[in-house]
Amino acid sequence: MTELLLLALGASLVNNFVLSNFLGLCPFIGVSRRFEAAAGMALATLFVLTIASGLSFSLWQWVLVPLGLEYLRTLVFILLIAGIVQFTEIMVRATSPLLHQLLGIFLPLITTNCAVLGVALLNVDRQHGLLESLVFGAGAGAGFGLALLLFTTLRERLDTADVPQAFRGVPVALVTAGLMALAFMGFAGLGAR
Amino acid sequence: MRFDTSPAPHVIAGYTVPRVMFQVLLALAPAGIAHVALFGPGLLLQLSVACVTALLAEAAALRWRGRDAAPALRDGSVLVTAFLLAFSIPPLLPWWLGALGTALAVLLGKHVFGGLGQNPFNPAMVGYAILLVAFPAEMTRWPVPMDVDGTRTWSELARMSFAGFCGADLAARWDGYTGATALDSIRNGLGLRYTLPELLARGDIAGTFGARGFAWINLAALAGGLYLVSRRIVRWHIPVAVLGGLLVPSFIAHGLDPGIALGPTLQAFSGATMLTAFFIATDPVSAATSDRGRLWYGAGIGLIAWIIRTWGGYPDGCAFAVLLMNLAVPFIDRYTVPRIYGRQP
Amino acid sequence: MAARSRFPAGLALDTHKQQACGTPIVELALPAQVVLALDQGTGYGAEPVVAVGAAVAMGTLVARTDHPFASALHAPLAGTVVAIETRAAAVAGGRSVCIVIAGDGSDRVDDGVTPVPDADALSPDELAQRLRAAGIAGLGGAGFPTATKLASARDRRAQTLLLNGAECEPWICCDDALMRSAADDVVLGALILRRAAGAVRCVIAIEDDKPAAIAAVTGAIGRRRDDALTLEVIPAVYPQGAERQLVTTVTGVEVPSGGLPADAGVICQNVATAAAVARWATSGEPLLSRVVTVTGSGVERPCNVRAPIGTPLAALIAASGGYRGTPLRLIAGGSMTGRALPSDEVGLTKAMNCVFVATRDDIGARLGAVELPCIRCGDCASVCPAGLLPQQLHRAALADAHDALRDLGVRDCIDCGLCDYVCPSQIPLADRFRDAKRRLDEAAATAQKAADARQRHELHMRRLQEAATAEHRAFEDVRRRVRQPGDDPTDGAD
Amino acid sequence: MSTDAVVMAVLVAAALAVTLGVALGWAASRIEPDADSLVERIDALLPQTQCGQCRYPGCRPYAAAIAAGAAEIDRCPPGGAATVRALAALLDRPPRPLDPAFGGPKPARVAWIDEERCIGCARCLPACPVDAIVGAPRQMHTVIAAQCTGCELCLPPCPVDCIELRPVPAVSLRYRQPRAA
Repeated sequence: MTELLLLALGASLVNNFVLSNFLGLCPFIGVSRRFEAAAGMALATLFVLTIASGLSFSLWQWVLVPLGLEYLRTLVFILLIAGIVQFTEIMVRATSPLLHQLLGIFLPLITTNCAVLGVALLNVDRQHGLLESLVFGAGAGAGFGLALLLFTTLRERLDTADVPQAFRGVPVALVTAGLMALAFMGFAGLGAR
Repeated sequence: MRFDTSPAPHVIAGYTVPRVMFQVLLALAPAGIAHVALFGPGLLLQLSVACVTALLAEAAALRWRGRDAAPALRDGSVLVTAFLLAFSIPPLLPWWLGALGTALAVLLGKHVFGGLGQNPFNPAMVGYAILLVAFPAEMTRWPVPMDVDGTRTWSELARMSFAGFCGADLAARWDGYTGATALDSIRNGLGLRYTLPELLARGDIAGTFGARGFAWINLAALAGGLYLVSRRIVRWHIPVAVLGGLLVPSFIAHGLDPGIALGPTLQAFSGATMLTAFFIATDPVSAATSDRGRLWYGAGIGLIAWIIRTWGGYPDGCAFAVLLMNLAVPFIDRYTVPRIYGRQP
Repeated sequence: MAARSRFPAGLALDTHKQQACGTPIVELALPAQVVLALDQGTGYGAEPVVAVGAAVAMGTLVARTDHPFASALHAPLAGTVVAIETRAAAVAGGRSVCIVIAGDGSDRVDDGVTPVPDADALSPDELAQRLRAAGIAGLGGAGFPTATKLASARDRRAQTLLLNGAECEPWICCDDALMRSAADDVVLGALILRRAAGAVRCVIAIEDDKPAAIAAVTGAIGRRRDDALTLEVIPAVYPQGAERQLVTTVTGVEVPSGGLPADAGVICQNVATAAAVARWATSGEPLLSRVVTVTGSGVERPCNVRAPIGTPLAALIAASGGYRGTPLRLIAGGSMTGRALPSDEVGLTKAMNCVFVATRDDIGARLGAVELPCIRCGDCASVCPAGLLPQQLHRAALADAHDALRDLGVRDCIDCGLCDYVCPSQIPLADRFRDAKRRLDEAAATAQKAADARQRHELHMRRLQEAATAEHRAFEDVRRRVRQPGDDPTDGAD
Repeated sequence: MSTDAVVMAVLVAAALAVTLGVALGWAASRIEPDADSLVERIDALLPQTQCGQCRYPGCRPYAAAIAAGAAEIDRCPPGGAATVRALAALLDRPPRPLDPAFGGPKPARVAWIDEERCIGCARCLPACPVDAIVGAPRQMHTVIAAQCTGCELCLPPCPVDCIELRPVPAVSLRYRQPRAA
């Protein structure tokens, strides 16, 4: 139990996928202008990450390994993730057309969010079991969501700040993301002792 | 007769930003005296470099934006940043690192976001964290404080500070005069499987009520902080919450395992605890803005500092704790809007 | 035993009241001319019923109204109407149509002004009607017609009449002077108002820094022997006299956001209004005069003056010994919420409780203020009596973010000016919020217009559709009728 | 690599693809997208002048086009920059200037009929999208200024050009300053 908790905390805070590993920066910059959109993105990514972790592990463990097809894993995982993302998109469009509009291209682009594939591959590399894979995926998703929501509220505040012309918009967002990463370095080495 | 028709109110209390800032500088004086007495005059050297750099950086940033620099230089906010950074860095730091840290603090921590009132992060802590990450060796080398070994004189400390300030190789001539801070020594000792009572018994780490050297600085900072609270320049919420967030878990942990966990007194009077609680975390620009939000914000800082001190990779987590809670401030503000008169909760 | 202040915050300010309060009320001699603004400070005007050249006596009706927010006007002196024209006035926008009456020096009284035989015999409705006809309006600063307020209190079955003698704003002390000199009038008026409002009890609230007024009112209440009439001494904290805050202090109940005090079971009236009601009940005199504080470092002898409504402010200042030093601002009201007037030719309005002539000594800090960026110190939030976060509102106002302004409650701002007063960055917050409220109002009006247009457009389209369908049906009918003979050649009988 | 392995790999990949395809197809057919709520919210931000300057027949059709991604948000001159800003905020798109191809911003104006010249032909009545013109055949017509949106659609049908647009009469919004007595 403690192991699982540490795994989740590690994936969400210490080795935060965005701020420590710099994975998934595309939606991090792209969908952080408005809180509603960011919340939707955080939930969608959490959903995709968790499901993809579980399914990719199952496929790996019970299909690819028994059949000796380990070399197909990247292809199979991407296919799987694309399918889950498509399903998510159908769901979002049905439940909230506004959110669908807000997320726009970034919703199908969860497929290419390297954090998702990264988690699937890391699960295999670190020889996680099914439960561990799910927890790791959910922890990574929660960490992504947390970073995204914090970043979005920061950016909303910066919207009304008197930022120099040269830094308006994405530049100041990137500086902010950099300083967030600097702050997250405080978690470096946590639990190493 | 004709009169001017400016809008109401027609009077103001006249308690202005520059006066607030200079009160803060004044309240830092006791901690500064303790610092100089225990660690030599390095602080004064760092202060002078930091202040000059900060004023120059502020003026340059405003000139670049085509704004009038004079009011901003007079408002004293940039001097507060310089002071806080100078108090945080080791007094032996080569001057160019102090200058670099200050310039980064003012330019990257403050003016990229638009200057006074706009910066989401505490500028001094931005500068400090960058220095700490980039120059870990220089940033953790402190003079051995005066109250550890009576055989060293203050004038030797002064000469060493000057040498360090100029960038001389301290290891060659002053080995034994420099060392890790108390929190760092404890952390290393625990890493080597010593127990806390064993480490404290050595005598060079902790004195009667706190870390050697730092205990007095913390006490002086506490006095200055209480002055600010009594003048209502700083409201009590953040300091109380920071100390609560740090001391409550350390009290519990110390009770559970006194062999490893630092007790609340040692936590309170070591590292940058009091400086953080009363001067750094209370920077209003980068803090949460409602009373309830400030309690959450302060408690978060205390708790994260405790977590980093206990399990983290850095001996004193105060700077990172402040930065981490800074980035949560807009989120906290979003959910801690107080109830408006006449509205349902 | 003083009740604890229970609204969110507030601040004890320098009151500056002793300047004007030391001397008894000065009775002003009738001025040569009065300027009666049709709008008496509520934003809504009455309609003149006299023409230029008409002779009027004291108490003659000169402007009437059916509007609930406007009040009737009566000639405060005998003479001739010499002009009805737009002039500078102490109202929003700075100008209003005014009736100018030149006095003839006589003290002729209009025949209509007769003592009310027995106010107690009138029903609450009749009382309210008579008060409206007498032009009685809130003398505390808002100028809102008393009868309208009474009606809303009866509609909502308010049980408590709260008589506001707090007078929390710096410099103003006309209510204090009135309570000291005419406490019996205040109490008599309170009882009449209590009946007119359908309330069962009456509380007179006075701040604890007015011991003489408290003593006088205590005595007057003692002479009445009425259990449902009590005095409440409240702490002197600005803005204690603001209606909502006062209700909360005295009753512990909050007035709902966007609602009226009557929604909390309370109707508020000013003590001076009660005294005016008593004056009407005893002599039949409509509202012709009021007590006004003339104060500030810019006048020679600060004092309280009873003056006819419409008296040019220059005449009031002359009665106080004239200007002194370099007056910079002429303010109708106190230092926190008063409106700076462009000229001293405007007439006294019913709503004007103070004429504050400010020199550099009084407002110097404001004049020298340099606005700096907000440092989010939160001092404003810690004094806001409405529990708002002015620092956040300020950001929203600068960004013109209407949703944020609404959510953060800019409409709950009572415009007391305290945030502005304490701001270390010297940001003119109160004015920013006034401006934001105006923009919200404009946006709401635009949105309303768009919604109406949309509805009418939908009706229009439906009607066009129906017309097209009807036309089509008619065309089909015709075609069928034209075709029918050919379709059935055997049918030729008709 | 043996042929078997290749066949197996292709089979696995194909099986996965087919499974996903069937599942997605089923999901798409079961879950109906709800487009109207978005159109409503966009429509609520449009000024409802029904002027057709966006080249859609009214505000709601334009809202539907925005929701469907068929039109940009920069086509509404009567709403001006404020409307573009509101739409950009709702849809989280970068604000952009009005497209000049659809006309420029104009001061708020309302139609006014010169009653001396009006011949009472009633042709402007159906043209008005919000029924702001009152009148009947061979009677003089009048514009209800408070209801006119200034869309200019009544100008072309008028055979004698007796309609012109005039500045909106100033409406004073009364904002009453609350007082702390």
